[in-house]
Amino acid sequence: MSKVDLRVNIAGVELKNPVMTASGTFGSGIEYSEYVDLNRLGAVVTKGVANIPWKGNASPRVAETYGGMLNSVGLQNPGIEEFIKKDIPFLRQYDTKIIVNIAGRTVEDYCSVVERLASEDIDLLELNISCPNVKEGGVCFGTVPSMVEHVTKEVKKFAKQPLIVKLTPNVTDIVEIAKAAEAGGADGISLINTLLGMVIDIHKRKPVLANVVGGLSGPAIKPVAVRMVHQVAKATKLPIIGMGGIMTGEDAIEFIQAGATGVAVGTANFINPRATLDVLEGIENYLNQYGEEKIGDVRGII
Amino acid sequence: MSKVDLRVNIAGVELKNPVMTASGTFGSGIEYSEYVDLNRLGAVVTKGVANIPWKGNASPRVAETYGGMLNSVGLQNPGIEEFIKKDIPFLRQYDTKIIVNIAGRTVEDYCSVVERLASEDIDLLELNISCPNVKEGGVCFGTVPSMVEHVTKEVKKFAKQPLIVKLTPNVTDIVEIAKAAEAGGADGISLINTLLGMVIDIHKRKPVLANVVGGLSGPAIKPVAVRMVHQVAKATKLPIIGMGGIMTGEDAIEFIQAGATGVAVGTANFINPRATLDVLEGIENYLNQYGEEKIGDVRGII
Amino acid sequence: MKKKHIVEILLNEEIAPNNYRMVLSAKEIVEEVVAGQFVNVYCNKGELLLPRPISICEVNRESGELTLVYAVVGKGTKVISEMKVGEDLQIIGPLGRGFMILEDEEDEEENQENPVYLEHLIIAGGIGVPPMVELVKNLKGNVTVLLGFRCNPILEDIFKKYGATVHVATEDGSVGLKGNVMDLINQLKPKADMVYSCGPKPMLKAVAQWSKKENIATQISLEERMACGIGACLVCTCKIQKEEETDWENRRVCKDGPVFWRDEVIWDE
Amino acid sequence: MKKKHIVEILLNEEIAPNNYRMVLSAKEIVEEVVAGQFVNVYCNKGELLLPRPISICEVNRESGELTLVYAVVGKGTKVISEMKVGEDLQIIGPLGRGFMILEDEEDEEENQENPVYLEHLIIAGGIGVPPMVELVKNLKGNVTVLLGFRCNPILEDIFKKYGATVHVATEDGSVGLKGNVMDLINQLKPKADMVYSCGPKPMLKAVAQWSKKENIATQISLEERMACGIGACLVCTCKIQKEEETDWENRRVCKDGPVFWRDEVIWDE
Ligand SMILES: Cc1cc2nc3c(=O)[nH]c(=O)nc-3n(C[C@H](O)[C@H](O)[C@H](O)COP(=O)(O)OP(=O)(O)OC[C@H]3O[C@@H](n4cnc5c(N)ncnc54)[C@H](O)[C@@H]3O)c2cc1C
Ligand SMILES: Cc1cc2nc3c(=O)[nH]c(=O)nc-3n(C[C@H](O)[C@H](O)[C@H](O)COP(=O)(O)OP(=O)(O)OC[C@H]3O[C@@H](n4cnc5c(N)ncnc54)[C@H](O)[C@@H]3O)c2cc1C
Ligand SMILES: Cc1cc2nc3c(=O)[nH]c(=O)nc-3n(C[C@H](O)[C@H](O)[C@H](O)COP(=O)(O)O)c2cc1C
Ligand SMILES: Cc1cc2nc3c(=O)[nH]c(=O)nc-3n(C[C@H](O)[C@H](O)[C@H](O)COP(=O)(O)O)c2cc1C
Ligand code: FES
Ligand code: FES
Repeated sequence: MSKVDLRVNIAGVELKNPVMTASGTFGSGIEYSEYVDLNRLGAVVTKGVANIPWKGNASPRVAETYGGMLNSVGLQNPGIEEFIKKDIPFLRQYDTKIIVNIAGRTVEDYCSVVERLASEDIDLLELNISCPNVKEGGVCFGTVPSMVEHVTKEVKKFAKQPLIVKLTPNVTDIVEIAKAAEAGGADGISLINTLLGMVIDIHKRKPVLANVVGGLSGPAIKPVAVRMVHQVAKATKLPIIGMGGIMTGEDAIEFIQAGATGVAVGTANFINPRATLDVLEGIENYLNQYGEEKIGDVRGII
Repeated sequence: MSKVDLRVNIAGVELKNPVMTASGTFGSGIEYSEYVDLNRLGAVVTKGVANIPWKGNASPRVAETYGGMLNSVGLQNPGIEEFIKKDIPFLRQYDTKIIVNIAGRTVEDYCSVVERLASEDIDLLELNISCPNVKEGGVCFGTVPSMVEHVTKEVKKFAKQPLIVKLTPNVTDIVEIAKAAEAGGADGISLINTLLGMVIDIHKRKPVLANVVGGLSGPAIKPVAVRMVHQVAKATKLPIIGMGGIMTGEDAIEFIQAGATGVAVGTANFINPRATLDVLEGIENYLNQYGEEKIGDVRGII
Repeated sequence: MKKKHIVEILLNEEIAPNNYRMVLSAKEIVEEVVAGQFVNVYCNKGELLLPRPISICEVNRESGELTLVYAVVGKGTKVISEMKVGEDLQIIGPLGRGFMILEDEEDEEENQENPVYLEHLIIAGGIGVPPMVELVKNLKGNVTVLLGFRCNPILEDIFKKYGATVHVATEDGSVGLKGNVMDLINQLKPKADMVYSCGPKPMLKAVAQWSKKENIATQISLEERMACGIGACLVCTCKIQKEEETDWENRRVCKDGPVFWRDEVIWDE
Repeated sequence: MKKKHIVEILLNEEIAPNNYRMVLSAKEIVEEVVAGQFVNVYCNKGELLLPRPISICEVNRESGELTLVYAVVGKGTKVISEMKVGEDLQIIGPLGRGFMILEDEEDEEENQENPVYLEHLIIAGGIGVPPMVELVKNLKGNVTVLLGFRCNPILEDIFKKYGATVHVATEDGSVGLKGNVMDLINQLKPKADMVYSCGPKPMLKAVAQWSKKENIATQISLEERMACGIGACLVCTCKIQKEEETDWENRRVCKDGPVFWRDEVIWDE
């Protein structure tokens, strides 16, 4: 097997390969490091962190669905100070890039986390704008183009690392949203976050999730994710991190052919703790099978 | 097994039970009548019909996905005249309600089909507003509240049968869309139509569908459908026909508990030609198991 | 009422690399089979919802056995290939419109002294070969069979057993002529009253061009991705010339086909 | 590196209506097991993605056998119950923090003449019973076991075999006392130094109230819906009292539990 060049460049940061973890499914890698050599990953994307600790939603927070799952963790996190104390030093032991996913309830929340991270040794920021904007009556930041542009622009003022904006798929026109992020100064786009869904326990006659609704992830949503990556790749110049149901190297290649530079593995970790490495090896196999020399040669060819 | 009262009333039309077919998955019942006694169905919802014949998209028109499928039939149909000649007389042989699903590229298209149907012996109209509006640059009718209200209002002027408006899930706020349909005078709401998706054949390096993108249906999308039915049931007074991934009676009960009056079975027919009847029997079993006397007693209880 | 049949697997063996022969105990199905029809096979795996269309290779009306021959090309056929003898398989069928056999029994009765049988030419490639077995069994005249494969030929012997003259081409030259069925045609210059063809689209197109030039009536079996398999969902359409018109229409491969007359088919691309 | 293990099923039998005992050949796993830990069982069915957490009922370090006892309550446990002897099962584990056994070997060494063993009281209900088997095997003092079931008791004999005094209650009165474990407690008025409890939430809450009143240290094993099972995804949290604070925090049942001290647990609803 000849050596394929798997390196990718995301907003000026070079990753040894395109495979990363999807935020919230991998913690900061501490638990999965017992199953996976983190040195082999292109990047670890950490669980969303806010300026102060969040308790998240009540349990149950998970419901299984056909080919997928719903979660309603509600962005439980220990707050940025605890995160900086514990998680960054842990990850810095490894030769992998660190992408910190950021949650917030107001523009100021986001800015304060990003400002706090400016002096930290991390590689990229990923802004999760699927959060409710408390000042705008709880409407999701990521669903209104003007809010997307505004929050991106404000956060950029404080950002020392390149800023990836992570989009929610629960919108009429993903291209319009991606363009708003680009106009706000985003250095890259991640997509997709989860689709809003609900499962009812018909025997108990109540929703399975304490929070009633939750985010749908897993292979069930992959066709929606591939479509959105393809649309956004055609409409903006920004590098894209694609995710949504990636279980195998072939799934990852689908996203890359649709135009993604990086790929993130989320729900698949729960089904197979070694999923990230299986995806990586599957990508290598595909490229070898077709005698490709570098991963860039199959990117965005659709 | 005691006899449960399964009758439901949709916009003044009484169905013997809530189980119907999802438009486009069952033709006009001619083919499936070899597998299913149509007399047992609450209603047959026919394939979308336009004012003139449409050829639809090029093949391949189908791609399998994890727990679902994409289709890009593109509303191929023989036009309203042929439909009236052949399909209505066929269905009228059976003791089941006829719901005619209507496609159009302009408001006038829709109106002319509805006007033509005014004198026909059918029970309900289902307006598929997931079609591109050619006069508005191809933007989907169902994604813009003002267009939804306008097309509903115009069509109502010609409608002699109650009008159900069928919504697309590819929107930021389904409640806003449902309210627009209600404001336009809709007598009921069907949801959901398919989610927009894409599948790439990574070996051939091209999209599987000739049309590139298609509509995602099947159990993969059920959580999104249940969530939307629940949201709309809370926000409007209109009766709802719920669909999206219904495979079993338990799935149907989930929609009914979420607030649906009727339920439609689509993709499941392809996996099991008898799916409609299995769903019906599953609903009966559930109600018997809990000693319910009528289906209305479990409707909208979430 | 028709229904989904649950049939027992009697045999499921690899007959060539990645090619399998499956024999099913399917009494209720074999009765009405016409050569060229297919069944829809359900994979019984939660994530793979759609049935797989597989041509009926052969039926035995006495024993009730139905034979399928299939290649493993993707997830569904892989799952099917891993099923074990004794397990149940879910199928619907027979489906579609098979080959027309013009020498019907009335002809024979009318011309009892001197029945006129046709000269038949079967041209099949790869996984288009299996449905031709049942066809050969039902043809009464002389049958010549031209088979093309990438490398490993299948079913050659069975055509011989049923009395056909068989010629094989392989792309790698490992068996028979090195080349494809068009090379066989160019070499053999066959004559016939009726051509039956099934295989990859480029092959079908070439066969159609040749037989049109030779002015031989030709039946062509098409393939398209399917969902319902019974004509209700309209996902499996192909472009067909409308009768008495210059316009075309989309017809269903699963119900109006898979076998069409050559002159109906519009070859795009 | 830890990994997903592929282990052979040695036994999978119904021991009571809808209750199954499964024995696995799992040498690599049994080594490190602590009573009260669990494994995550993958269903290997495409539409059911998440693993099912099942407590370790018993391990045999010599033979490498691992026993699970589970009830069929939904789709996943149904699939697992249909798996056959000889088939492979995918699992990860052992997972979580099991029961603390305070009589450790140092105690024994220090008080060799007169080792002080505790008086143990195990209170378990329904499908909370299985993990108590491995616990009983590892306790040195006197063990009293109170078991509650809706109807069909399971594992009663095995507790006796390992020397415990067993009392059973069934809701339908078919075996033992008619009622639940709280009725057993009211009747027997047991004394103990340590209570271990696992079962449905209302039962755990009642046990906790009683043992608090009696002032007996108590370990409680909680259940919550899970995804990763290893502490990374935060879907399985329960409310836990923060040390030295009036505030609470969400802790992971899969990693910080499933066993918690009674006084840590906050009972909502
Ligand atoms: C009328 C008809 C008769 C056929 N007869 C045979 C036969 O006798 N032997 C045989 O080996 N093959 C036959 N095929 C092709 C066979 O249906 C496909 O090879 C098979 O569906 C592939 O399934 P898969 O899951 O392995 O592939 P995947 O690529 O994983 O399948 C994904 C989806 O695409 C569909 N699909 C993929 N390739 C084809 C194809 N070539 N034609 C139709 N659908 C496809 C599948 O059914 C499935 O829905 C026939 C096809 C048709 C339409
Ligand atoms: C730490 C722990 C130990 C357990 N030990 C045992 C045991 O030894 N024996 C036993 O029979 N059961 C045990 N359970 C409960 C067992 O996990 C569930 O009964 C099982 O997951 C149900 O799966 P299902 O697919 O049959 O049900 P479904 O309702 O179809 O499952 C749907 C989803 O909900 C989850 N789920 C449903 N019920 C529960 C539940 N009670 N707890 C956690 N998740 C649930 C499933 O894992 C799955 O993700 C334990 C649970 C936990 C958390
Ligand atoms: C349990 C869970 C927690 C998640 N938490 C976050 C989060 O904190 N921030 C975020 O941006 N996305 C979060 N996500 C979304 C994932 O990062 C990812 O976008 C989504 O799950 C789709 O990918 P998948 O199908 O591979 O899981 C979470 C997803 C899951 C399943
Ligand atoms: C092959 C196919 C064709 C369809 N055609 C139509 C149509 O003509 N009009 C319409 O309103 N919906 C159409 N739909 C959408 C279905 O009616 C239904 O809303 C959707 O498939 C979700 O239900 P399901 O998951 O049960 O299939 C079609 C769906 C499929 C799969
Ligand atoms: S597959 Fe449904 S019409 Fe042919
Ligand atoms: S199940 Fe993932 S943290 Fe417990």
